[in-house]
Amino acid sequence: MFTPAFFTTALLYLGYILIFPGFLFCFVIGLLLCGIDRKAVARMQKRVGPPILQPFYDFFKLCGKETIVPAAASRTTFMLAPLVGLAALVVIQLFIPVFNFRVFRNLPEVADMIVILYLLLIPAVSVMLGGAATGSPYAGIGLSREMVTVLAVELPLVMVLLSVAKAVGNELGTGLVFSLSGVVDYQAAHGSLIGHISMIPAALAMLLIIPGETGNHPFDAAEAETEICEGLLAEYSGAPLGIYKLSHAVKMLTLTSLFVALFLGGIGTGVEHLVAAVGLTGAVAGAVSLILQVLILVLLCIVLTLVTISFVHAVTARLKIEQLFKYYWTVVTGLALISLVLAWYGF
Amino acid sequence: MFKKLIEESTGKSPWLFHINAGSCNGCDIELVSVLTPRYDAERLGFKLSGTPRHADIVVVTGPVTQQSLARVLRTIEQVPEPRCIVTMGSCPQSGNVFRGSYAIAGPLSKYVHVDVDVAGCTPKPEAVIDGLVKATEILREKRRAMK
Amino acid sequence: MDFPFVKEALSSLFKKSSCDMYPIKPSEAAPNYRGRIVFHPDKCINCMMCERVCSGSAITHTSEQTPEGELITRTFYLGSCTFCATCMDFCGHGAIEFTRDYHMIATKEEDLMVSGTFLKKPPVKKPKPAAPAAPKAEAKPVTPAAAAGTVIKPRDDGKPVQVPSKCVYCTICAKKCPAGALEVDRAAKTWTLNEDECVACGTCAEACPKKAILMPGDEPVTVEAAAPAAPKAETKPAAPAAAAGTVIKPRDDGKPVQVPSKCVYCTICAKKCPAGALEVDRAAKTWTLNEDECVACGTCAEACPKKAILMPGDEPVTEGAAAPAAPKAETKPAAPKAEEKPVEPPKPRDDGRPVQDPSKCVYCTICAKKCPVGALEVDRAAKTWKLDEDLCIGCGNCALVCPKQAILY
Amino acid sequence: MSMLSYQHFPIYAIMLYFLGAFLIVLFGKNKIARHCLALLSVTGSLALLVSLVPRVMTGGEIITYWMGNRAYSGGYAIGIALEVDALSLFFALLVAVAVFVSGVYSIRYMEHDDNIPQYYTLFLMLAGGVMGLVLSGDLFNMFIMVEILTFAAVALTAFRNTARGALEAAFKYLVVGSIGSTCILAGTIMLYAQVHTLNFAQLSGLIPGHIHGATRVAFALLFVGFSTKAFLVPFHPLAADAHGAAPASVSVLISGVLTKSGIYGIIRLVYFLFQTMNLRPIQFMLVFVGSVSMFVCVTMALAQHDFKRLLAFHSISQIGYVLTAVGLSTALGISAGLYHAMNHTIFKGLLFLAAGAVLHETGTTDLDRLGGLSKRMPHTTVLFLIGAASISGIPPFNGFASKWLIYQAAYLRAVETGNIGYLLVTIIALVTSTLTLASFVKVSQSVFFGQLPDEFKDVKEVPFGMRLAMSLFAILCVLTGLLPDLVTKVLTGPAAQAVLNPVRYIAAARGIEVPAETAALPQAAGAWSPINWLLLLGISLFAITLVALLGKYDRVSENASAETLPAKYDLFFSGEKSVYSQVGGGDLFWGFKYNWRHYFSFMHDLHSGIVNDYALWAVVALALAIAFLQIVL
Repeated sequence: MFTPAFFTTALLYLGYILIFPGFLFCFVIGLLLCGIDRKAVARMQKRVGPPILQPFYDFFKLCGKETIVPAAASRTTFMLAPLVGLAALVVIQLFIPVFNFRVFRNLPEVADMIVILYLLLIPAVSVMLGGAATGSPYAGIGLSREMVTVLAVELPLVMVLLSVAKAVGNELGTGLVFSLSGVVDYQAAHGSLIGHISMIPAALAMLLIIPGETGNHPFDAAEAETEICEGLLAEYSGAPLGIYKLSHAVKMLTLTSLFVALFLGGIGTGVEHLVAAVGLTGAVAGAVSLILQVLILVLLCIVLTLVTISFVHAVTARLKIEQLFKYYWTVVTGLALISLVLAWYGF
Repeated sequence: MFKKLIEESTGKSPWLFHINAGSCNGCDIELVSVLTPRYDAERLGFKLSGTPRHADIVVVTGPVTQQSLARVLRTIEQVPEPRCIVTMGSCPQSGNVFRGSYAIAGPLSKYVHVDVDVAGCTPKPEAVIDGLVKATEILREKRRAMK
Repeated sequence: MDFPFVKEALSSLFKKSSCDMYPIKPSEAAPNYRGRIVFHPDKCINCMMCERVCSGSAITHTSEQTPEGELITRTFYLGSCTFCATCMDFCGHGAIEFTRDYHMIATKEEDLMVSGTFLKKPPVKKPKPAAPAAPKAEAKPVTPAAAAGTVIKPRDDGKPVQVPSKCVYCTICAKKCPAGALEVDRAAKTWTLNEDECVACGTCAEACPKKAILMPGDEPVTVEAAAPAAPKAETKPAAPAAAAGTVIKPRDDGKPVQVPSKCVYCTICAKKCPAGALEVDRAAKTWTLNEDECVACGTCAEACPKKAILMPGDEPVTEGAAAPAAPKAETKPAAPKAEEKPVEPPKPRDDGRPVQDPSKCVYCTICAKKCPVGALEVDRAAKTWKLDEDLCIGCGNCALVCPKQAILY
Repeated sequence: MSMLSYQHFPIYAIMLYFLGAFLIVLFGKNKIARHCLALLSVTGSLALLVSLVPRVMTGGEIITYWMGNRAYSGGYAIGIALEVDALSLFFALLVAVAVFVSGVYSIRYMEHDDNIPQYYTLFLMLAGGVMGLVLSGDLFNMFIMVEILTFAAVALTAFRNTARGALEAAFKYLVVGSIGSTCILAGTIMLYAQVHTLNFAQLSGLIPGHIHGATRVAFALLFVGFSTKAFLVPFHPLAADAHGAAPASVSVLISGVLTKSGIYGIIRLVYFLFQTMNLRPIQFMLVFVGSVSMFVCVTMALAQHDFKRLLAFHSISQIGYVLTAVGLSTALGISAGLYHAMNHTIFKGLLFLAAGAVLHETGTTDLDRLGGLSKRMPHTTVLFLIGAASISGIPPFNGFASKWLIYQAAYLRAVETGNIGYLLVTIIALVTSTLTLASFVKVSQSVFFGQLPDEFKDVKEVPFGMRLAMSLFAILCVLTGLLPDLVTKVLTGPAAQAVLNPVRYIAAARGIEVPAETAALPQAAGAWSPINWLLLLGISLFAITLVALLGKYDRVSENASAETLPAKYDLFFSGEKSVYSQVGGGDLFWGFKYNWRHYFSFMHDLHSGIVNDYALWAVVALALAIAFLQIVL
C-alpha cells in the first residue's frame, strides 16, 4: 500500500492542509483581512489607523508574552481549547471551494453545506469552553452572551443555506443540492447565483450574518471590552490569546469565502476564458488560472470585509444582547425567509 | 530569527491598560484623547485593552489614594511580563497638590518601579505619545532580557 | 434605525486624515503655554514668595553660608508642579519663566529637577541717604511767600505745581503719590517734587484738601495778599469750657475751635480728621486739638453733625443763648409739673444712644432685629424694651426702622 | 430443533432477565451472588441478541417462535408467538446494550442505598418487560409486557423515597401510565372483537381491509396508549418528574429504553397493524406531534434549574426528532429516525450516568449550587463533554450523524411533496439542535466549569466501576458517530426495509418465506464522511500543536503554592480580591429568555405539576385522536 503514488498524494494533501487552503493561507490572509478591517475603520473615522501588518505584530507579540494560568482555571481545557478551535477552523477552510479548485476533487466529498454550518459551531464552542474553564465571572457572562449570539445567527444562516440548496436544486432539476462544490459548479456553468431574483434577499441576509457570526463590532456583546472586560477572553494572556485572535481573523476569511462560494461562484469562469484566450495550455494554464482565481477570491474577501465588517463597525454602536437576538430573529430571518419562499415556489 | 521577530513586534503592538488611582480625570481624558483622530496613537499600535491580562503598558493616573492603593498594586501584579508602568501627570509621581494629605498613599514609586513618568499637570497628548513610545523601547529591552 | 454617520464615514474614507502625525512632524505648543520652568538665579532675591504661593509645594531651596555671602540653590521639582505659574506672577523680579517646551518625559527623578544657585551678599549699612533732600535744600530753602499778585500757571510738561499760598503742608499729597516723587516737610514747610520719579498721575492734586496743587488744565491762580502763609507761632490753648453767654469766635490761624455747648462728643470729628489731630473722649466729655498735627483742613467742621466746630469765616456764636444742656443741669428749678407727672415725652439722650417712647412703642421687636450689634432686647409678651449700653454704637438704625417712630435718637 | 439453535434465542433473552430477577429475590442478600446474577443475565441476553444480528439483519430472515409449540393451525393462531424481524432485533439490541451498561454502572452507584436486592429485581423486571414488548409478535402479549414495565418503572422511580418529590413523581407516573395501559388494553380488545385474533401478523393481514368505526377508535386508543409510554407532548411533564427523582441508572432505562418501546409500539401500529402511512393526514399527525414535542421540550429544558430534569426534557425532545423522522415515511427518514433512536439511547445514557456521578459525589444536581467540578472530577467532565457534544450535534460525534440524516430526510420529503410544512419541520429541527447545544453549554458552565463552591471542595473522582460504564457509552458514542455508513448498512437499513414492507412480516408468521427484495439502501443527498474529516482535523491539530510546542506554548507560569494565592494568579476582579461569584444556572442566556418571556411565562403556567391536569391532558389527547382519526381514516 505504500506505493510512490500514495506518498505523492499524501504529500499533496499535506500541502493542502498546511500550505494552500490550509494553515499558512488562512494565517496570512486572515490576519491581512483583520489588518485591512482595522485600517478601514480608522480611515472612516478620519484617523490614520494602524499599519496593515498590525495583526501580525499583535500575534507575534502575544506569542512572546508570558501565559498566566489563573489558579481557579482547569489547566488542560484552558490550554487545549484554542488549539482545537483553530484546527477546526482551518479544516473548514479546506472544504470551501475556490471557484473551480477543490481540495477533494476525486475523493468523495467530505462535508456539505449543512455540515459546514455545524463545523462552524466547533470554534464557537471551543471559545466558550476555554472561557468557562477559566472560572471568571466575566467569562461566565461572556459565555452566556456568546451562546445567545450563536443562537441568534443559526436560524437565518440555516435558512440561507436551505434556500441556496433549493434554488440550485430547482435549476438542476435534482430537487436538492447540498454539496458546496455542486453549487459552485452550477454557478460556474450558469453564472453567479446572485443573479437570481430569489437569491438576492438570501445574499443580503448572508451579508448581515457575517459580522454576527465572526463577533465583530456591532454584534460583539460577547467580547465587549468596555462592559465585561473582553468577556470570554478575560483571563487569557500570551500565546492562547494570540491563537484566539488568530482564529477570530481566520473566521472572517472563512465566512467571506463561504459567501463568495455561495453567491459569487460565477466570477471564476471568466478567468478560464481569459487564460484560454491568451493561449496558454496544459499545466501552465492550470497554474495561472489557479493563481488568478485565488487572487480574485482574496480581493472579493477584502471587498466583503470592507463592506460588511468595517463599514458596519464604523457606523454603528454595539447592540445589547437581546437587541442583537431580536434583530437577527426578525430582520435577517425575514430576508432569508423571503428567499426561501421564493426559491420554494421555483423562481 | 523568530526571537527577533517577537522582540520587534513587542515594541510595535503595545496594549495599554489604564488605572485611575483617584485622579481628577484631567489626565484620564487626556490619555483617551491620545486615541482620537487628531493624535491617533493607534497608528503606533497602541490599543486600550479591557483586562490587565491583555496589557503590556499600565498607565496610572491620580495620586494613588489609600482606597485605591491595594487595588492598583493587585491589578499591576496581574499583568503578564514583559510589562511597563507609566505614570501620567504629577499626581502619581509626587502626590502633587495632595501631597501630605492623610487620604493619599504617597507616590507610586514607593511601591512599584515606575518605568516612565510623563510630567505635566495634564501633560499634552504629544507628551503622552512621547512617554508611551519611550515605554515601548523599554518593553523591547525587557523582552530581549527575558529568557 | 437611523445611521447618522454613514455620509461622514464614506466621505472621510477618501479625505486626508485629520491626524497631526505627531512623532514625525514635530508640533509646537501654544504661544503662552506653561511648559518646562526656566530659573534665572541672578534675578532671584530669595524673597521666598514663590515657595509660599506654590500649591504643589514644588519649590525648595537650600542655603549655605560662605565667606562672601549666602550661597542659595533653588530647585523646582516639575514632578510636583501644577504649572499654574502663580510663582511667576508673584516673583517680582522675573526670575521664573515658563517656556513652551512640553517634552517632560522622565525615566529617573532627576530629569524633572530644575535648579539654579546664586550668591546673596549681606546688605551694606549705607549712611542715611540725605542726598536727595540736600541738593534741593539750598536751592529753594523755604518757599518764600511768593510776592502778592504773581500768577501761578500749571506746568506744560504735565507735572503738578504747588500754590504756596494755599498749601498747608499737610503731607497728604506725599503720602498719596504712587511713585513716591513728592517730599513735603511740615516743619521746614518745604514741597519738593522729584522730577524723574514723578509719573504725572495727578493723584496729589486730587488728594490735596486745599486744592493747592495745579495740574495742566486747571486755571492759573493769582496769589492774594490777604492770607500770608506765615505760621502763627504761639499755640492757643484748648478753648476752656466757655462760661454761659461768652462769644466764641473762629480762630484766625485757620484751625478749628469747639463750641462746648453744642458739642455732643459724638467723636465723628475725630474719626473724620485726616491728620488724626482731634481726640474726643465721650465719657470724660473732653475735646482736645493737637495743634501741630492739625492741618486746618476743616474736615472736622464739615463732618460735625451739631455744627459745634467753627472754622475761620463762620460767624461767632454766643454761649448760653441756645445752649440748653449743660449749665441748666444743676440749677434745676422746681419743675412745676413734677407731682401730677403726666408721662411727658422722653427727651432724646445726649450721648447719641436711642431712647424708647413707651406710649408709642408696640413692642414689634423690629428694632431688636435690625440692631447691627444686637444691643436691643424686646419681649413682646412681657412688653419690655432693654438697651445694652456698652454694645450700642449709637448708629441710630433702630430709630430709623421703628415703624411707630417710638425711638428717639 | 435442538435447544441451542438460534430459534430459541429470543425467548432465552427474555427469560434470562425474568429468571435473573427471580433468582435475585432468592439469593439477593449475598452481595457477590447478587452482582453475579445481575451481570450474568444482562450479558447473557446481550450476547444472544448480538449473535442473531448476522442472521436477521443482513440475512433478512424473520424468526418466529411459537410458545408451547402451537404453530399456526386452521387459519387461526392460538398460541403466543414471538416474531423477530430486523426492526424488533434493532430495538432489542438497543435495550440490551442500555441495560448492560446501566447494570454495570448501578453495581457501584447503588452501593450506599439500602434494600438493593429489590432494586435489582425491579431493574431486571423492567428490562425483561421491554425486551418482551419488543420481541413479541402477539398484541396481547405486548400489553402484558407494557404492564410489567410500567409497574417496574413506577416502583423504581420511587426507589429513593426519601428524595424530594420521588413519591409524588411515582404517583403521577402511575396515574397517567395506567391511563395509557388501559387505552392499549381497550384498543386490543376492540381489535380482537373485530378480527378475533391476537397474533400481530394475522392482525396486520386482516385489519387493513376492515377499517371502519370501531377499528378507528382502536387505532386512536393504541396510538395514545403508546405515546404515553413514549412521553410525547401532552405527557412530557411526567418524564421530568420521574427522571428528577429516579436514581440515575434507572433514568438511563426510562429515557433510553422505555421511551423507545413507545416509539416501537407506534411504528408497529402505524406501519404494520393499520398500514396507513401512505395517507397524508396520518403522516401529518406523526410529524406534528414529533415537532411540537421537539420544540416545546427543548425550550422547557433551557429554563430548568435541575440537571436531571433538564436531561429528562431533552430526552423527550430527542424522541420528538425520532418520531418526526419516522413520520416522514421515506426509507431515508425511517433509517435516520431509528439511527437517532439508537444514538439517543447511547448519549442520553451517558449524560444520565454523568448526572448520577455528580449526584453520587456532591449529593445535589441543582445547577445553581454546583460549579467548577472539572478540577475535582476530570474524567467525568471529559465523558460528560463527549455526551454533551453528541447530543448537541457537534460533527464528529454520533448525534450529528443522525440529526444530519434527519435534516436531509425532512428537506427531501419537503421537496418531494412540495408541502412547505416539512420545510418548517426542517427549520424547527435545526433550531432545536442549537437550543440543545445552548442548554448543554449552560450545564457545562454551571456544573463542570466556573468556580468551585466551598461545600464541594473535597469532592473526589467517581469510583472506577461507574467511570467504566460511562466510558463504554462514550466509546459507543464516538464509534456510531464515525461509521454512519456501516451503521446504516448493518442496523438501521434492514430495519427500515423491514418497516417499509410489512408483507414479509405477515407471511413469516404463516411460515411462508417471502424473498426480501434488495431495495437500495436509502441514499442521502448530502455528503459526510466523518473519518476523513477526523483525519484532517487530526493532522491539522497535530501540526498546530507541534508548532505551538516549538514556540514553548506549554511553558506557562502556574500558581506554585496551593495555600497562598498570590495576586498574579487570582482572577481579575477589577482590582478586588476574587470572591465566589459563580455565573451559572438561571443567570445564563438572558438575551434569549428576555425575548421569549411571554412564551416562557405561558409555558410556566401550563406545566402546573398537578396530577389532575396531566390526567386531563391525557383524556383530551385521546378525544382529539379519536375525533381526528374518525375524520381522516
